[in-house]
Amino acid sequence: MSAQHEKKESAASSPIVIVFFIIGLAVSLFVGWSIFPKLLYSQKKQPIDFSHSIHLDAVGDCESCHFFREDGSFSGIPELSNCVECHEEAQGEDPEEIKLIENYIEPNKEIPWLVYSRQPDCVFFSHAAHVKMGELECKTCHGMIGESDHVEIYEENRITGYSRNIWGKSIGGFKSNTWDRMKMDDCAECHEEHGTNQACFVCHK
Amino acid sequence: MDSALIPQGVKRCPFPQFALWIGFLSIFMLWAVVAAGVAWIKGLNTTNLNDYFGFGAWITADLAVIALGGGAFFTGFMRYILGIEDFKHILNFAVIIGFVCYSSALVILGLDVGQPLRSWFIFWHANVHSMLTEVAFCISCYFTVLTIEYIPLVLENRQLDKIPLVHNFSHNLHRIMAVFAATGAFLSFFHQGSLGGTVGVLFGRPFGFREHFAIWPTAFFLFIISAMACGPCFTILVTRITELITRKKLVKQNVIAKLAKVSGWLMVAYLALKMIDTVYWAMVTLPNMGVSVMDMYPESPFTIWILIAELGFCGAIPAIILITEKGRNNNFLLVPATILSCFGAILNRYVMTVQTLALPVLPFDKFVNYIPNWVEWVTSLAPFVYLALLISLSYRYLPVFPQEKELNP
Amino acid sequence: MKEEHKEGAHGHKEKYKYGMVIDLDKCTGCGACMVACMTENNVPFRKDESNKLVSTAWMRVFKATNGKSYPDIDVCYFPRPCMHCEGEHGHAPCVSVCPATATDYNYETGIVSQIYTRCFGCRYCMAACPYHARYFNWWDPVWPDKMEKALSPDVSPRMRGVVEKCSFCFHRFQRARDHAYAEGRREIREDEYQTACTQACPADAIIFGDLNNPEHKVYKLKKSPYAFRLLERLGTNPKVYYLSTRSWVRRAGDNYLAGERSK
Amino acid sequence: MSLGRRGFLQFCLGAGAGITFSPLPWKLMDDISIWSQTFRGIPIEVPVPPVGEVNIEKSVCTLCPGGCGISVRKIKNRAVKIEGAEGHPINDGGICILGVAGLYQLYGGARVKGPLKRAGNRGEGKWEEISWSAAISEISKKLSQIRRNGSAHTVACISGKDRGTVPQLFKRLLTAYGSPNFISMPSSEDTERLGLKLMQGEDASVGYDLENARYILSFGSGLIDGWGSPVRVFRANSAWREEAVKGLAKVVQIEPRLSNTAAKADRWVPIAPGTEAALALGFAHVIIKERRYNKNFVMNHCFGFEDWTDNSGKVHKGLKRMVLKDYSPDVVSEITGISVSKIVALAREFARAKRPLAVCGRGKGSTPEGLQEFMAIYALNTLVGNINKTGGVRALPEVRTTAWPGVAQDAIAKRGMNQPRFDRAGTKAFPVTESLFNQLSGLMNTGKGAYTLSALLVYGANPYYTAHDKAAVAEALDSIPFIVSFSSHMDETAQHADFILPSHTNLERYEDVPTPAGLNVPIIGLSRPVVDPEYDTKHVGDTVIALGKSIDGIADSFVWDDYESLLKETMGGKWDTLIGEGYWKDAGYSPAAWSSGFKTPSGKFEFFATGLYRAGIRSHNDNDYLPRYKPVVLEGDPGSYPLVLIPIESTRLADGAVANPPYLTKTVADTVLKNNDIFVEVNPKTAAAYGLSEGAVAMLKTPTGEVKVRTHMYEGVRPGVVAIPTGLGHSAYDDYLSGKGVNANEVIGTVEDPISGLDIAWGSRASLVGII
Amino acid sequence: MFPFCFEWHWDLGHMVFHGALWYALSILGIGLTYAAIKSFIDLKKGGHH
Repeated sequence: MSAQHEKKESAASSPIVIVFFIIGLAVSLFVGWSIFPKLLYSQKKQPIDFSHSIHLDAVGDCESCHFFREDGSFSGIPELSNCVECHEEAQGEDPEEIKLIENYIEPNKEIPWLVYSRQPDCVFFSHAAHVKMGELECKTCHGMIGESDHVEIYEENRITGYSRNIWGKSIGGFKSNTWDRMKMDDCAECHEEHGTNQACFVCHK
Repeated sequence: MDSALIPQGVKRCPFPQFALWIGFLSIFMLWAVVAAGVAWIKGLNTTNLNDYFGFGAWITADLAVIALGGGAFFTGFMRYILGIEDFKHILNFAVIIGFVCYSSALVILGLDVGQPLRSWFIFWHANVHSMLTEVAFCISCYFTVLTIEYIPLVLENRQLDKIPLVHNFSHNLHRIMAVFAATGAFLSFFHQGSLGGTVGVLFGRPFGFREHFAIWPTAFFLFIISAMACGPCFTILVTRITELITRKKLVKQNVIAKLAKVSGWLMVAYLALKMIDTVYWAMVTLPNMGVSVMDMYPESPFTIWILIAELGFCGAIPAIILITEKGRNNNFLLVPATILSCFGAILNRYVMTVQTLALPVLPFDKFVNYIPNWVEWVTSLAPFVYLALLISLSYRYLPVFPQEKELNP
Repeated sequence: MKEEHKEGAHGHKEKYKYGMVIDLDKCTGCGACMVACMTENNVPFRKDESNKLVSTAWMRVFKATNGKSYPDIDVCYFPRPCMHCEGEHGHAPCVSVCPATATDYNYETGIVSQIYTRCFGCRYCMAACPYHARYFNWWDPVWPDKMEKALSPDVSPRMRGVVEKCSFCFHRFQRARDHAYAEGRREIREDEYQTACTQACPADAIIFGDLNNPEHKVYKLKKSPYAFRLLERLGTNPKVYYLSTRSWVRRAGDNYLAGERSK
Repeated sequence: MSLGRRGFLQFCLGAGAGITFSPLPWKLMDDISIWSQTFRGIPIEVPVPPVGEVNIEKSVCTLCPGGCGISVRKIKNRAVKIEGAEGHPINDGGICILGVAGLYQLYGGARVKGPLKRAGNRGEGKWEEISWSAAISEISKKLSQIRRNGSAHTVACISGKDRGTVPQLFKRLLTAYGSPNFISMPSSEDTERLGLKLMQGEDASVGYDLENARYILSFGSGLIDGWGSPVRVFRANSAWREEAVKGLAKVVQIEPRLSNTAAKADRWVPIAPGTEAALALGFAHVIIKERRYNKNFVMNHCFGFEDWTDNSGKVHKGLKRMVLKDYSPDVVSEITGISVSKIVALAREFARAKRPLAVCGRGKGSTPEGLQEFMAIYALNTLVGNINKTGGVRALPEVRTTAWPGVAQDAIAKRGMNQPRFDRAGTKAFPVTESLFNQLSGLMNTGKGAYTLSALLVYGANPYYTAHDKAAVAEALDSIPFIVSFSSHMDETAQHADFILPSHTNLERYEDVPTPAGLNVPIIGLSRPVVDPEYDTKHVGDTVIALGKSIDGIADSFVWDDYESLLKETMGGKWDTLIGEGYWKDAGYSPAAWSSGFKTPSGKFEFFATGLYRAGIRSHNDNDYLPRYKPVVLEGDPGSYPLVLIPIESTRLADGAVANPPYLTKTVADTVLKNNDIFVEVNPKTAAAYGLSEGAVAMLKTPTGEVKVRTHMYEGVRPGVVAIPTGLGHSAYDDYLSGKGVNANEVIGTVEDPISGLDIAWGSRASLVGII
Repeated sequence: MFPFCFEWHWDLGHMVFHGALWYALSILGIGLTYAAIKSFIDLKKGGHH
């Protein structure tokens, strides 16, 4: 090796080069934590800006709209017929309510709600087991949605097609509340804690 | 044209001739790539596999190439762990063969699964009780070892070696190669065994099932020994073929003879154990399941002749040749013996997989046969073309045979 | 009353042990169980299903003969669902070999599960199963015209390249359990959980229930002198029992050496 | 090394480190992993069935005449599963293979999606879509024109069955229009009703009390191969099996092939094909000779057992004399190939048994048997006195419903109705028969018909496929210039129609289901709409009413607004029960006591069918009025056709007007169908004699036609017999059915029963020649 | 594969299997890292073999 080479080698280890490392680190961290989630999720607005809090005040509990059927199955998101029960005629002047009546109730079209908690087809989830038998509260999994005034933007993962709420709003996948994430690990964690059956078929179909 | 890349002091054929040869091999490889593409894109309905023969040519090929590639780990084991220095003259070559065999095995395994994109589940969601998990882990780890063993050889290429860092790296790898070799040997012993175990544990399949020692079925141990026996044979065979094609002596006869001798005695040991195993299986295991040994050899091609061919023609005969001094030193006996031994290994792997599945276990079930289709044939035979390709390239550009200069002054 | 939560030898909680008894004297080989199963479990069909080696039928009806010549020949049909082998302590032939834990023995129900999204199609389980109860999806499932409308949401349709098999209609267990939970019960009654084939069988040849529960029909039937299981000698410990008063049929259920006596 | 290169390297290192500590690779890995489980957005994405509220709808299956109750599981508006209705008197929760696959009839292929008018040549498959109103107006215009021309009687209707409101509506349409030519597709029920009318004097169908019978002598009836109401027979069979273990029941199956029924029976009697009547009379011989018959019943309630003298003083032969003379076990053994000792033993067993029952109707009963053959087998029941007894036979009357207002016939209608039926049923040739589909092709193809037919309506039938001697039938029907099909599916007949007015499928419509063949109690089932119509189809009843209202001069007979109100009105007081339960059962029904007599002229059960004489059938041979065995003379000489071909009817192949759904085809063994090749069964001995091996390709030739088949060796077939599966060989429908195998009806010709004129071909002479 | 995975059990099978696996992987990893670092150091030292 030539002497010139040797010189450059020493220059290479100088702090200037470290700057490149730091730049690389900073750029990639920024891309990974900030730009990537924006690219990964598409933003979709719900058809109607629904206020849970107003409705909760009016009807009193979750189960009035999200009810169990006689066979033990869970109704999930209410159908249009539930809305019609109260909103056959406009009750006020809220533009969202007018939207509901004009766009859905009058043409008798189901509202294409985007479901934050929709799981893949391979998942079997029994509300009866958790709510009726396990006596879990709605918020344990669904959080404070019942108290919200507006429905949040639905963020759809462009690769999987599932809502961001499944992986959790935190792109790092960290969680501080039980309702922050809805991944298999979260189910397993709770089942483990409660000594519930861990066999695959319990949660899969 | 490419003389700058060719190791110093050796003679190689003119480049156009070489290019023609490589081109010829590449056509075959391309065919195999097309076949693999068909299977991957259109799915496994493009093969002749079916619900009765979930395993077929591909698993046979997998098991066979891994057995034949056993020369790498076993030569390395003898060179580094047992310290038999002679084998360093053939170790490079054994490593190349091993590398080809294991990379082929991984590709074929990738072909053989229905959802290749999910094949990493075998690691991520591993079921530690499954022999296949063990196989997958060990093969991929051992493939890493082989890559590590192969890299220094690549780096010894005349031009690469000129780069100081590369030179250092290859040197340092060489220095600790014994550690890698030891790890590789450890892994190899296990997965060769586990391959036998995959079939040996199938207690629903009387043909394949074997009684257990500790947690392993006897097939586990038999597979290890048979791989140790036939691996070196394949190394010898490929060496002889390379010598034939290059019209050069590349490895000294004493090295070959030593390897042949080891292989021969291992074959003897294998045959003895296999006999005991077979007799026990026939006399104890099978009757307990309500079947007789002749029930296991019902219809062509699975008649008792397949057993005689495996243990007699492809077992006892080569073993006798290899353990006799005259036999292993006479090329006209040695080469056929290695061929028979390798064929025996392939036959054994075929029998253990396909025949195990071919025999109806339900008394009211029908016997059905299975013949691979072109997709399976082409991809299963591709490793041999791939081997020729990689050997051609390595032989031309890398110092594979340490004794070549000495033998071809 | 049934014994609550039996502790198995292996220390797992055994709540139920679901199994089947199939009366081969009643079975007519009509095939209703096969189709009931297919329509219940979203099993697809192709234009040519005559190659039985690649044709999926979780419940498959085998035909056995006594091997005699005219006019002494006799025929018997063997409906073959997944046997949900228990092996020794849940060591079913297929469960122990699955490299990716895609199939699993559930100690609570005795059912061997298969999770399609976990399976990557190595087919080792198929090699392990002596009953050919496991099927590989060689093709992408395609339903003609509007047949997709007939798909049940209780069972996931399977993609190409994975193995599938009978689940004892586990989704019906889930359904029954949900119903029980909604009524505040933990126990599931015998009639609440029945497989599709059992329910459909026009000959009432298939009986399903908890093998551990003395109040269930299967409990008594499995103890019949005419009861046997397929390939019992292999140690698969299956949970499907067969009944036949014909001795050659009982002998056809397992392998015997010439001259050996069968049960 | 330059600073740039170094810097770049450092940058990359930093970027690598940063990326590793960002969610990017891990999240991507997770998402791609999920994607690899759904393949969203690429062609191999699997469907995700939507969830929703579950609804169970009860109905009655009409895919076969069995009348089983079904409960359809629905998710919102999608029907996802058909199950047997628990507690239904016919099937109590069980369901047959065809019924459970019924959703394919609704959602599957080959549906006719709206009214079609032929655009190209007949059968070319070119159609023009047309509106319902235009279609009905065009058809009624055409029919009005025919009517105006004075040829109303040349319009015919082929219906799958003749009972129930829909067939009756068609019949009414023709009556008002002026045509006597309402033709229903034949089945063994036709012969049985005829026989019952003659012997017991009742217009009823035979009810077999299978559930309570304990010794079942089946003369080739495929009891568990789809005979009668299949699920009901399966259940009865299971009861027999339970009793048989205790030695309390026994089933004897008399059949040339070891069918599933034979395999499940306690004894299989492999008989020479077509000689069942001889065996029955052989049994009668033993029973009479050994005086094992029920003396009370035979002596006090039967006519024609002993010789008798008519008003003119002529002595007529009775059953006893004829049987003792003609049907000794030696003779019968010669005919049937069954040993004398076996005949005697079986006869004794039958006579001695508690609640014995002889059953007839070959296979599924889709082909009528000879009238005298039925009488012979039925006579066995009479001899042992199990008529109107538990576990015996009985005449089951039609359930009474509200009668429709009379048809307002104008002069044209009256003139038309006075014309003889084209098929000669009820004419001098065949005075006792109601409908003779099988006569059509002969009369039309030879031009011997009394007139030519100018229009044809087809509903619930697929004669282009299901009729024996398919080619002749196709030739005959093709000569009718105007054909209207009411089929829901593009079947073979619809393919040859000029108009298709598609009707709703069974899951989309109301319909009453009359008592199925062979049932032991009178019952009506109600099939009702479970889902909204999938396509632009219409209830066939509504279509007929619409036609009736728009054809000139007959509107007065069609006063109903729609079919539903008609049905409601017809069912009257039963409607509420039908809606609630899905069926109405005559709970008070019990068979009449012997003492109340029979409705025959003699007031007794008639072994000697005087009804035939009264209907105008004159013969000097008394045997022609008695139960007897008259060999069916099959076409072709035994030299060129040394083998006998018989059909194999199985539950796994629907061979009637309802085509086989793919789920059923999937269950068919590869020894029946492999790729597109059909397998015929032959005994290995027969195969060896003709040099055929397993799977060998051969030509199956009969006087009717020849088809390419493969051979399957089966020890369960009588040597000298070839057995061919039915239900395959469709040329219509979709790729899941069309082109698979061959249609057995291509090689089975017709054989006319001398008295009834019905086609009683149970097989054919045949040869099997290997193709090298 | 990792102790934090859902399927992980602290039983003998997992410990033996994964023990062996991680042992082998560590040796390979450490060996390679060692060789790489050593090469750099050698290079810096100007060592030339």
